[in-house]
Amino acid sequence: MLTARFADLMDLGGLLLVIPLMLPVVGLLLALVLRGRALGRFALMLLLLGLAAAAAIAAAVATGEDALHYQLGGWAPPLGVALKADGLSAVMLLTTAVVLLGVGIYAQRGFQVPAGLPETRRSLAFWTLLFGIWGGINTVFLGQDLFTLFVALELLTFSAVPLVALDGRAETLAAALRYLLFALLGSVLYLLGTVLFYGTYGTLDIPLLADLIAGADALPPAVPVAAALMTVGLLAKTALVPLHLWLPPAHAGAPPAASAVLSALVVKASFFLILRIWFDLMPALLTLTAAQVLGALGAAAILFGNLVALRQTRLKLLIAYSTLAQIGYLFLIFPLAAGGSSVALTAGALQVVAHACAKAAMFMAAGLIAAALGHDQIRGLSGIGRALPLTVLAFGLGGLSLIGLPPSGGYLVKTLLSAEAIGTGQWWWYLVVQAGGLLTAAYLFFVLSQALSGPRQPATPREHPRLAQQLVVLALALCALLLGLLPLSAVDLLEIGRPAAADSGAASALLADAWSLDKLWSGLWPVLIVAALVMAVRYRQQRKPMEPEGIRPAAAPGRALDQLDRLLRQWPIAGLLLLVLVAALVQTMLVGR
Amino acid sequence: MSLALDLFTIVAVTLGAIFFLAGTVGLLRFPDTLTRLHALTKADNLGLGLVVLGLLPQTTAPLGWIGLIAVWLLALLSGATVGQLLAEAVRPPEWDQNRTPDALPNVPPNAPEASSHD
Amino acid sequence: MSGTTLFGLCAATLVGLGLYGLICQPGALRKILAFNLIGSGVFLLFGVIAQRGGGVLALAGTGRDGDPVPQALVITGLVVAFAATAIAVTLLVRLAETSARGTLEGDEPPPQAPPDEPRP
Amino acid sequence: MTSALLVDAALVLLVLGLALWITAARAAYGAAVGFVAYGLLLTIVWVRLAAVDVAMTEAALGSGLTGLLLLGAAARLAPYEAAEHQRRPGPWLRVLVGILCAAIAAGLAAVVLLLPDPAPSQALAVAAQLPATGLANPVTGVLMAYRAIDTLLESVVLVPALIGVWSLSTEMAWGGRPGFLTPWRSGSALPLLARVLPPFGILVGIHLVWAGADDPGGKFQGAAVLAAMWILVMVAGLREPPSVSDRLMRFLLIIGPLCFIGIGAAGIRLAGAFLAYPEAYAKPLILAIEVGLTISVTAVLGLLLAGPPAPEPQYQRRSRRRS
Repeated sequence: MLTARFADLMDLGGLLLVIPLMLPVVGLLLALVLRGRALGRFALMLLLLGLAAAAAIAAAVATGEDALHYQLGGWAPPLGVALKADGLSAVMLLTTAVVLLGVGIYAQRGFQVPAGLPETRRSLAFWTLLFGIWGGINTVFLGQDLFTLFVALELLTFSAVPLVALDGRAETLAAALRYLLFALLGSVLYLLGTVLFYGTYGTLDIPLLADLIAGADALPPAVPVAAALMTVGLLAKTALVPLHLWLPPAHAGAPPAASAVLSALVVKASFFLILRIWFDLMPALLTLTAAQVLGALGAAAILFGNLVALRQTRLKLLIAYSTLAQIGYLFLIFPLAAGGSSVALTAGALQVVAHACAKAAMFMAAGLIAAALGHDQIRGLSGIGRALPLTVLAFGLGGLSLIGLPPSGGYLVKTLLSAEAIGTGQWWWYLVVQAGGLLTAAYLFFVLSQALSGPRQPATPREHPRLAQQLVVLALALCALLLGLLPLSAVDLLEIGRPAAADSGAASALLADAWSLDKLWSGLWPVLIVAALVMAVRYRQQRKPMEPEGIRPAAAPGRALDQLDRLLRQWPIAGLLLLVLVAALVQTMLVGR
Repeated sequence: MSLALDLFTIVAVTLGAIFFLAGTVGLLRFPDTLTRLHALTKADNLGLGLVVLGLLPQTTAPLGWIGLIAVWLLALLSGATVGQLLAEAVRPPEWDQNRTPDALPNVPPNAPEASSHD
Repeated sequence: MSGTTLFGLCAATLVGLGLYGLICQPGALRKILAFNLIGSGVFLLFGVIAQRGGGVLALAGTGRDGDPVPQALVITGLVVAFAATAIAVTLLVRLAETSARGTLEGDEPPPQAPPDEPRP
Repeated sequence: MTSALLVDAALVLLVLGLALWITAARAAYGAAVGFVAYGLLLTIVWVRLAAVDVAMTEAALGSGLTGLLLLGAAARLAPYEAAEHQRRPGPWLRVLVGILCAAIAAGLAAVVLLLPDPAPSQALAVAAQLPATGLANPVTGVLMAYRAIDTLLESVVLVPALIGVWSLSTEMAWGGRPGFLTPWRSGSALPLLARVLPPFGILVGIHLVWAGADDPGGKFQGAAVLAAMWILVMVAGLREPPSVSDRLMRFLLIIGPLCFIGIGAAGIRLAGAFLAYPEAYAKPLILAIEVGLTISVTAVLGLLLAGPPAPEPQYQRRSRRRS
């Protein structure tokens, strides 16, 4: 019966795209009226329906070998708004549905309504805002009109900001306000770019604009300026390194279920729009030096984010800085895609999927550990390995995917990025990718060695998490870890609906021979060396008394790094860097024309 | 006939503008808030009344007139209310009616009877 | 140099002024005001383009002025900007009540004492 | 022609002067007052740009309700303002940011000057297909028919904004009444205004919604006026703001968007596409949606201004402090 239901769901064709748009919105509205106790189950039921719809869309796109289109209200694009689900957005919808289902199951316990009360602030706020985030993200993945995407981004931001301050502590309120103001600065710059596009071409529909821009021989100056403003606005919302001031306190301060959604999904929505602008709207941008600027920022993010993560003493802040680093990988694809090959874009999409699953699992695992221990100091993690074996295992597996060890999704991404870097002769990106993997391995093994070391205090957790929570965290971590075992046709799904790239199918070819033994070993031995190094450092530390700092206790560069991070996270400095970035991108885009 | 109406409009609107000018000069020149309130609420409302009166011939018959007069009445209502609220906010304490007479320091004899009844 | 172009230049100046206020003003309420300035500047640009686009209509003799699409976008944008200001102001008032300050700085996590993590 | 240019130039100078005042004023309260005046001047600029619908929205929402929010916040944050000044960034940093902002503004001005003057516009396409929607006001046609998804998403965006404001209260305060609009302490002027003005305001609000189909007006402008009247009544202390867990208020909040989605979904069957209206009774359907949206947007705007639920009734706390 289910397959019949699934079949007629698929032959809805374009109308199928309306379901992921309207399901979360209806859920958001009904959750407001529904009495608190049934809210959690109602949310789970809708999340399951959403997963089915996303799967149907992916199946329809895969079988139809073409993107799904739908004109809302029946009006043709220049006047009306169109929806489109190509391979890329279908995979993103599927990832969002899977991660949100995991978070929904995980949050059943934390946000349930106690028996006596009809409703509580935390449960109503969490579930309605979760629906808001889901609705915003689905619209970002499906929308084809620049202004509709702006409203979707605002729906996403207004749903994400209150989640950061859900606990009401003073520093989370400050983190939420800083996140909101910086995100608003980003969306205003995005809107500025939108108005310039409309002023130049009279339409806001991405395919139409792309044809007009491709057709025009000499682009008016308004177009590169608009693209630069929109890109910087979206960089501010994606928290790429010079503009990352709001991410660490916001993601570390939020409740675990919320920080999982924030890190895994919310940050990726604005990145997805950068993909739409650079790959769909103005592919000519990729060949300019502006793409190198984005690549350089990505490399800086990888190195800086990982190094500062090494310095962290709190588990959640460590994971937040690791998010900064992993976002850096997403921006390496711009310089690598200059040659017009679709491999880089496939690598970017795989990185989004792998990081979403792994990071959601790690944040939720950290939440369980913090609840069990009462704090999330890395120094105090000893003994948790025995108390919560499943959770620590999930945390480790998620970390392995971030490092990029086979058979994880991260390994696929590193293989594609390295092959593309060598192929296009930009070997320095290859070095950055490998260095990032090793640094990630360093702090992950440090955390794991702490967690698995002997129990300093009795391992009776203050509050034992439910088995369902641990299992869902493990499931998400396994999703990230076993992404490499997916059939290669799933990788080709990403290229459906894209303009016919010169080497379509090259990505799956590269991945096919990624499993040869020497490749596996060449990826593994550096990580083993780093593991040995960390063990040595841990052993030396155990004999000496405890130092508050992270791994390198008294290293001068460590403190300098902390000061640099604190400097970069001051509001005026970040604002200045944003303006410098706007000037740099405009200059490179105008000159490069 | 229309010349007379246009002439009437010019005269009335100019008079209105003069009253606005008087109100603004009052705002700038008067010493404290209470006197400035007088200048604003009195002069500007009369000025607006004259301008509305002057514009009446220029608009279409019933609806235009009703619209303009409604603008004027609303301005009167909001001016009066805001005047009251501002006056309450800045009213000097010695005008409180329930204070004993000898406690009133050098209050000018013709101080207005404060109608406070909170 | 028509009036519409004048408003376009005014909009560009507003955006520059608002950006300066948003970055340099220490008080968070002043940043919210600056954000509203930039927003009104951007919407003014929409209006300038709507007015310029409207000329086509005047030629077509329908008498209605301005291109309705940017005007509709501005109305939607104004409501979204109001919602943003409402959340930002409420967050700021709550922040001021709990930690007695109206600025964004000083948000380092509490000192190393392990925070008592509430339930996940 | 030059007299029109002079008026525009004077208007622009006034607007920029007020914008400078808002950025440079010492006290946040002065800047907020300047912002309200700035909003009203912008309304005149929008009338000069022949966008009357936008002028109304700017006046009611942009300067009116936003001004009320900012004035309330400025009053509450006044005690913390002294500490702000020594947190100002260093002079060199301010100069650098100033130069960069000036460069961006100059670049933007140059780009605006280079934009094609008869800008490419969809005015003709909108005018051509407007009869199909049964409306005469093209802006309402764009909002309700061509780009109906934007209006739907935007009326939905207000719900998480409200949930965000409500979630900023304490756990024990949940179920209480919003506390930002503390009633005015004394005097009879405000209660009088709150008894005389609302009937007139409600009439104007409803007229705006009804006239929106054919003439400038519409649901957001009407909802803003109706919300202003509701807030006036609450500030004057005649009515208490509804408690957060009041079921009727929750239903009113979602009636508009749900009605929009319902009619949109019916459009799949009747008019072949989601958010499409069957040509025969497009106008009544659109008006039904507009009425529903007006109710919901009025409720949301009023509650956004009423603020998060307060632990115990505000006026008792205020009266205790005063006596």
